[in-house]
Amino acid sequence: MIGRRILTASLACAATFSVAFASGTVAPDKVEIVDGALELSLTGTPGDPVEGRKTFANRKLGNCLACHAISDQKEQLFHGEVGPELDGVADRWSEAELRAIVVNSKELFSEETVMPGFYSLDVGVNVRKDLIGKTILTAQQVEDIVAYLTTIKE
Amino acid sequence: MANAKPRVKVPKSASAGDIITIKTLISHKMESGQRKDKEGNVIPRSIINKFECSFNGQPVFSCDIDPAVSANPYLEFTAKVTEAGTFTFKWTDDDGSIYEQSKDIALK
Amino acid sequence: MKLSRRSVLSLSSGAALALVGFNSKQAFANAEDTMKAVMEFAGGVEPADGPLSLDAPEIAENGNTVPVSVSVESPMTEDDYVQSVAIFAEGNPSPDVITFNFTPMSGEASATTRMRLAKTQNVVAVAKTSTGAVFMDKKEVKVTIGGCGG
Amino acid sequence: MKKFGKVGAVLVTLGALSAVALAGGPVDQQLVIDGEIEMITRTEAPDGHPLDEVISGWHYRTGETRALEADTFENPGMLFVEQGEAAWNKIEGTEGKSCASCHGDASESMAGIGAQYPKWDADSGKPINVELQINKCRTENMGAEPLPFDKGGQKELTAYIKHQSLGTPVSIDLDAGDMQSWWKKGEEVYYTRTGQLNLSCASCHEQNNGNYIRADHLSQGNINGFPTYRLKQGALVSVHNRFRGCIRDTRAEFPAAFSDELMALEVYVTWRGSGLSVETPGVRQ
Repeated sequence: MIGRRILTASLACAATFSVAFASGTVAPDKVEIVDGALELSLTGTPGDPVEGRKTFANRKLGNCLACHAISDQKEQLFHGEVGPELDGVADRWSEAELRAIVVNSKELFSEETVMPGFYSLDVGVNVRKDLIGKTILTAQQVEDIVAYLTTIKE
Repeated sequence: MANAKPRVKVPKSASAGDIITIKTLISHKMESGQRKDKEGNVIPRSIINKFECSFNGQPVFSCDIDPAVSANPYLEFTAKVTEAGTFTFKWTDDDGSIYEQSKDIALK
Repeated sequence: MKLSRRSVLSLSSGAALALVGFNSKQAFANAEDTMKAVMEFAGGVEPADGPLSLDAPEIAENGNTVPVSVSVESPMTEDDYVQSVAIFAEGNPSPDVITFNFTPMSGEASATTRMRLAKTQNVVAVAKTSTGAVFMDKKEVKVTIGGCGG
Repeated sequence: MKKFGKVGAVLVTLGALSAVALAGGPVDQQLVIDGEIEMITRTEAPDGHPLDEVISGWHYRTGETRALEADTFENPGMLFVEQGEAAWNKIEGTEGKSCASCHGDASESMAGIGAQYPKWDADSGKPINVELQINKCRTENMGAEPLPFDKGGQKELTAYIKHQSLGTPVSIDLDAGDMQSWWKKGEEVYYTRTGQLNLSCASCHEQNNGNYIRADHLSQGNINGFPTYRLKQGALVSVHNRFRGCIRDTRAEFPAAFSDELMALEVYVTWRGSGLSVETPGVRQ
């Protein structure tokens, strides 16, 4: 098993950090998913759903369509079926849960999930040298995607 | 291209008046001239630009080929057989090389 | 040494950049360019619907090798035969793909080849007969998108 | 865990979208090459295999691609098999020999042989594949330089030799020498997640075979068609090239061709395809 963190921090504890985090960005190794949720923004800057929609589809960034189908992006051909379809995803998960899933779904589902952690250093072995210590998406890109996903209601 | 080697499939015999199917395949990378190498330089175009098929010296079928044809170009077409004889096939490379093949056909 | 993305790719025995038919970032033709090429091929004659059929897969498994066939109903006699059929791709860097030239000895005006399609687009075939008729057919081919972003 | 209920409920509705619906799963069709050679492309998995049925990648390709492999004239890979035949007969090295000098007609001497590799090599104390066997012959018997990875006709000659086993079921001897421990090591490589994307071979080819990842139809990743003609490259692609490409795509550094790691993986992945006919040269996307 690769570097699964033990969840110790309480929600209240996370809340006390909010002042400190409001002006900066939470580093990936400081993110603490609590009860399958991440209440606080990673950046303090509200996510932009329009940017998030683009990052979701961009094959060099989120590449979310590789695995997930979503009716909202019908103009993009070929949606994958490795992960669940995302229509109505905002009805099934809260914003805090969606943020946690995008950041590192292994903490919610299991180590077995195929979904990469998009803002996590919980990665595989032999990471390409120029990507060591780097996350797939930036904190703001995660916030943008979360903002986009919260608009996806049935 | 030094190792371009054609393959041709023609029936060994046919009845007079038959329309037969001919298949050809030749190994060639068909460099489109629209790609860049790792240093950003355009890789020069190098393709087979023309194919001709004749029967007993008479033109049967030909084509003008552009870089959008895939690597290892495949061509399938038909010919009307009126007599026994020889099909000749000719591919012309951008670099001036000519690759040729021939196949005999008998009358049934 | 810090490896750039490019230098890492170069380690991969050329699998990524060097072998595909077209670069992904370049100018593409469009329907207008294609119609210009069609009109040039047709010698200014407006193409009509006719006994020409273009066959290509609805979904091409890989854009670098897409089978395409054309076939025209024609008596293929000295007096009335199909002289040529040209294939154009609206969304490639250049619309020209191939021109098949037939003779009465072809027996039929039909041919098959394999082509490169840079992306999902319309493929157009235009036929010219010895009697001066010009026909056109068109088909959209969806070109697949790979999973791994790369 | 309550979250799984939610995920499960969504899975049921998969494939309902209209942005080009793709039919999943392997196609139910029989591969007969040139209308003559009946190929085994689905078979019961060997003991200890995590899946019930072993399925060739041919079943996961589109009708056009499947048709290419079913006709040895239309299969562009055969162009390179012919080049491999020329390499077989080419005299090289200080001993003035070609492969044919010792092995004669490959259609007799090599029949069924390619289906048995990788094979235990007592001299090196390691498994060797066809590529390394060719190099062993070149250095020990021909007095020629070993062929570098994927170069000098290596892919073509390997494809020519394996093509002599067309239709023969893959069957490797795991009892020879220390093959068991290489199998074990290969299994470990297969399940190890690599790179920033944190994926193992199993993530796609065991957990998700039959599913589409974007428009790519994931197969079981069997290698009975290698070296295979890949439409993307318009060329033959070797097993180790594909291993490296897949690992690279997880955004990882990738091992050298013929390294112990990839040789172990070749042993293990070949075994996973036990019983499938050798299809070399297969045609894949």
